[in-house]
Amino acid sequence: MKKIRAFIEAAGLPRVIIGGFLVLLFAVAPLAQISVARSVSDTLVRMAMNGVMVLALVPMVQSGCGLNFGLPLGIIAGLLGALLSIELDITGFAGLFFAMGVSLPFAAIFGYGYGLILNKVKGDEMMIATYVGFSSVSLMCIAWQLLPFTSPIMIWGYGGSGLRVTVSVSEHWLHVLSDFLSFQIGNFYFPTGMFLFLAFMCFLVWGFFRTKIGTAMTAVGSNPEFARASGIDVDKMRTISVVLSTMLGAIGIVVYQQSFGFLQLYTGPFYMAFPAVAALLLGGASVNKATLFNVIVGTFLYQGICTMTPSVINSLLQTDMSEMIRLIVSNGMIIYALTRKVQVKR
Amino acid sequence: MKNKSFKDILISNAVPIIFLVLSAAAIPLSGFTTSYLIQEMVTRMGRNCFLVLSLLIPIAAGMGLNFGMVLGAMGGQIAIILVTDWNIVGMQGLLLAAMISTPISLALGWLTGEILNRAKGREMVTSFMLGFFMNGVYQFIVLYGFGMVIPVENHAMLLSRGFGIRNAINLQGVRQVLDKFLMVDIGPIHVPMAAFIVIALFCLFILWFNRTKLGQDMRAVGQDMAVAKSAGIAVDRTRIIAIIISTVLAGYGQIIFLQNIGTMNTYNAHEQAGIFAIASLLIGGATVSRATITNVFVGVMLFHLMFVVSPMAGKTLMGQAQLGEYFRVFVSYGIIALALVLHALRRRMDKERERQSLRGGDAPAPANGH
Amino acid sequence: MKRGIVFLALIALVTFFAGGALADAPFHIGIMTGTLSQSEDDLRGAEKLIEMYGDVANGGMIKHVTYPDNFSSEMETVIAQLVGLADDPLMKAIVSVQGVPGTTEAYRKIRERRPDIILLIGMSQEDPNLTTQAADVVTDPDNVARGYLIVKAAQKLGAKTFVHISFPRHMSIELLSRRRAIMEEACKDLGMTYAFETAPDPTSDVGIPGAQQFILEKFPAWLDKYGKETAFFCTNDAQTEPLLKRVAEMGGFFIESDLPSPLLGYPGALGVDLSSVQGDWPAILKRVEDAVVAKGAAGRMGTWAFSFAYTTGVAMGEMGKKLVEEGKTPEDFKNGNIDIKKEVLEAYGKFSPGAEWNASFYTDASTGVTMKNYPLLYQDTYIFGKGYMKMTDEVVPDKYFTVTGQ
Amino acid sequence: MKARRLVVRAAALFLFVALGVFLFVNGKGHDILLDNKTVTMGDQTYEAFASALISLDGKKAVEIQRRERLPEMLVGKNHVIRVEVMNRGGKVIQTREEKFSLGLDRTWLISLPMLISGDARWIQVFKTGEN
Repeated sequence: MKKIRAFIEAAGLPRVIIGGFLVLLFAVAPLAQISVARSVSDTLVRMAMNGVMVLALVPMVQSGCGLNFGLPLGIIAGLLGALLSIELDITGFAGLFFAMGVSLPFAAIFGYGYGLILNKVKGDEMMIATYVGFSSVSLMCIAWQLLPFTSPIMIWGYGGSGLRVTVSVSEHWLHVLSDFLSFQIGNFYFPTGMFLFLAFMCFLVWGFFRTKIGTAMTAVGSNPEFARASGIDVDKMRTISVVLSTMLGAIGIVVYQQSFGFLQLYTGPFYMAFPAVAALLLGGASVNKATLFNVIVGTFLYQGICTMTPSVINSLLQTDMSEMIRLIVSNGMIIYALTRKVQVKR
Repeated sequence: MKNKSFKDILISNAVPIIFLVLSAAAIPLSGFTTSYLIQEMVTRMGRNCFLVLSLLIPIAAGMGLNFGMVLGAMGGQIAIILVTDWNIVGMQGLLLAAMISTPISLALGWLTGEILNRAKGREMVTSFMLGFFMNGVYQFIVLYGFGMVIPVENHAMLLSRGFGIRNAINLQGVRQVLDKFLMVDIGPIHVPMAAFIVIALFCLFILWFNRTKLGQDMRAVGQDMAVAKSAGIAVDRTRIIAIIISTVLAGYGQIIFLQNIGTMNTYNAHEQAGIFAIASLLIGGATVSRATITNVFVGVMLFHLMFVVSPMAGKTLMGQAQLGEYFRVFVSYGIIALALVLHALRRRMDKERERQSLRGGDAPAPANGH
Repeated sequence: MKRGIVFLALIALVTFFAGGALADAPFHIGIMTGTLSQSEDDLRGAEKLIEMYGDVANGGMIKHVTYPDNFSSEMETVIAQLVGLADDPLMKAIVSVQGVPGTTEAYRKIRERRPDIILLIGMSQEDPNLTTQAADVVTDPDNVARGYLIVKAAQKLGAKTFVHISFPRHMSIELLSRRRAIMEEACKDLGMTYAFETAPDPTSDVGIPGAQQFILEKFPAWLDKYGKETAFFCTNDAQTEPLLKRVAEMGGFFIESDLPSPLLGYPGALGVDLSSVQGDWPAILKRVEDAVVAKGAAGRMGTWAFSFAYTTGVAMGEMGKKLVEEGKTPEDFKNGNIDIKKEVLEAYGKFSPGAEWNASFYTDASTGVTMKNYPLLYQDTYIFGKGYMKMTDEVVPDKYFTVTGQ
Repeated sequence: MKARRLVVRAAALFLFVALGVFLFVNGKGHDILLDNKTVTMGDQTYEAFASALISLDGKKAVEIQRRERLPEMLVGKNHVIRVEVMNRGGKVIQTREEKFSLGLDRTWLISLPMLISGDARWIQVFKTGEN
């Protein structure tokens, strides 16, 4: 009994509940004639797809900038890189890495400007981030229409200008990362490449937080006054964290798209930040502290729920309630995290 | 007060001024006639002011912009659905809708208040997410509850599968009953006098409320929670009451809004209520910590003026109708971000100045901030 | 308070100087469509109108506005956009292509202020009982007659089985579930086997890619199960694309999509590059036909030669222009001085040379009332590598008009 | 003190609910179908007449022809109907005024031939799906 209580305490009640729910879903999946192997595989694919984007939230949380609801900014940078890579007709791994490489400078520029804004509004970051994200998405709606891309697979077939709502990557770098070293056992497919990449990104972030800048950043997040007193440039650290977060967001969306198969432009990036934030919080992170462990666990649980509820609940209960369940679970998690007591900063 | 420089006035009214300049440039581009614009403004003032006014009390209580007002809007919508189903028409229908929405909004407001008390310092983002969360619950009730648990008599409102309300409801029974109740024509302009009387009553209520003991307490809590607590004010309770009042009033506001619009999008009508109301208030020169009735009227006016003219102006500028549309969305979100940033900047400036004046010397006195 | 007054004065000043611009066209026609990210075909229709009659901004006749992408939560904007069109004193006709929710209310408001404007809706999303009262003419594709005709066309081509692919959300839409029932009935009468297959809803969490993936993966199994002489029909546009791809590659028949257009699905499924034939529908059809034939699917796949959404936009605008030039007003619609069916068919025919159209009036299933200003239309089916199927000459037996989705 | 507060609250609640009920009854809209078709009730047949003018609650009269059914809308509980039957030449040949009250059902069918003949069953609740 004590051990169970200790476990619940260590893992956190919401994680235990959600985890239990997920296990239950897997257990009853055969009743709904759903292959467990395939479901697990779907969950893993989604986890690897979304992992980098969840990871992108970590630097900002660590530096005390809160949850990055402005993730769409990074996503837009990633989309620009991906579009350029298709426009120049670069295929395979070259195309993928070109997309990532090109998106990074965009992300750095966006992130820098965004960081400057956030430094001016300490305390209100999350609210402003949300609106910076929203308004940048609608600004880009105009840009997608006007940017002079010419590749026929990207622009409207009829009008001959302006980008389509969804742009297929299937002829360029669909699944290049997913299928790298991947294997299939029966219904079970494992996207080894994406996991290797996710691990690599995690390693980079882990390594970064062990450098001098990284530790300084954590210090800024946990106690800005103290950090200032010990000679750390607080604003600079915060800006770096925002730039880093935006760059990771850009890479994250490229990984996502190579698995997904399409670039989603226009209003596509609008609400992309919310699932990522929900996943991170589900993993046990709080508004000002997040670890890589939180990222991995949270993404797995969140994506597991997303994959399993529609198929299992729909086929068992014959309803289409899954969408609502997802809304309630993911936003409920965010609220839960926001209402948790945290030690008062400053 | 006297040595408030021109620059100070500019900075403290930056948002309305920017908006005024933008609109001034956009109006000729849009090509609308003066009478159309005035009529449109009058109509929109009548339907939106109440919603925006409902935001004032939580601001006084120091809880920032109450994004949780969408919960009240949901309560109002459920009431409207019921009244339309029962086919209660005219003023009676409208009043009954308001009455039904009251207990629903009370409960939702209490819930919001409880949650926000656990998220002190993060009220805005928490209430924002709460809106998304309750959206799921609302969908669940309306899409499954109606027809399954709550009986629905009017089958034209139900999906053909037997439960769940259709995505658009025609509010024929209560359509514009408040507006038409006392319509005064001034020249070519129709003025929905009854709606404005209701709004005026609401303003009086706010002015009266500020003078009551509860209103005073609320301001004290808004100034400094710790001081208020040591003065014997029940801080948490006061905050909950502020949110409850705001939520209930938002429910009424949504009912007024919907009777003017005449049709309701069952699953989405509330989504924009909060965003647009907040944008209007901020554009009127309000800040997260200080908002007046004047801010409300100026804000609704400017925001909706921009709203009406910007798609057409954007079209004229960029040659494509849809670009004008995207531009409008960009402006409405961008302005909120801008207003929040400017507010934060101003707060910082004030703090800086305070620090200087504490050091003594002949530094300028702090601006009459908040 | 003082500040407020100053603002109001400033606004009044600015509005005062904002008079209407001078225009050259004798009257104006307003059209509202979705944006490109919502629906391409509609917007292209409006662009065609502008190309023909000029933009009001340049002294032309057409004033084009768009409804917001999330029109369902911004009804206020939908209404304002339409009512704003009526502000122009020269405005004589307004067309909404896709009458999204809010259109009816906007039309009511316009009527109150400007009873002289002719109001038209193409493809309505609101309740017919309301739209037909608010607007002068509403058009929609004839999903009742098509329920029979699609099956009939499949039989003509030699199909033995008919597979209807959809999902619960679509089946909760009245006309779609009624069409499904009619198809089932038609199969019975024409001696074909009917089958219903469920696919995931693209608006659910699997998203469009997941729904498309499902069709791609499942198709071979369906073909094994039902045989090569099977016609497939799918209610969702996104799922049409992978379905077309597989039918072209592996066999089976595809008569026409839910909202037929050569632009729908084919360019993506078969990789057709249309950038050099923009706006030229016969040329677009030819390009797509060549691609289908090259894939060896001649005689098995079809569509309507002219996009319904596009044609609706142009035709309704044209009809409005013609009626205004003839001096017609909404009064003439009320008094029955206008042969709506004839006018509509004439306008649609003008922009789809060579394609036959048919129209019949909508009859409400619950009240049995026929709405004389709500024509439902369908175009002759065009099968690639074979030509028109003369489906407009077929007579749809009366019994199908009373089959309901129950 | 506490008891008094309770009483006040209960009274307020009661008033609130009472007002709600009042609004519900008083504001309920009813769809009325005015029917001028020949009906057979048991062995009794009521012939439809050529045309009539019908006025509800003293509002402007509407004209109804043989075999027509017209929808009207009434709000509240108690109403008056006035029927003026006309011959072919448009001359009023018979007038009848009746008071009636409506229950909470939504749709009601008024058979004019039965009303004129004085059959008490002239007003009925109309269930959708019937004829």
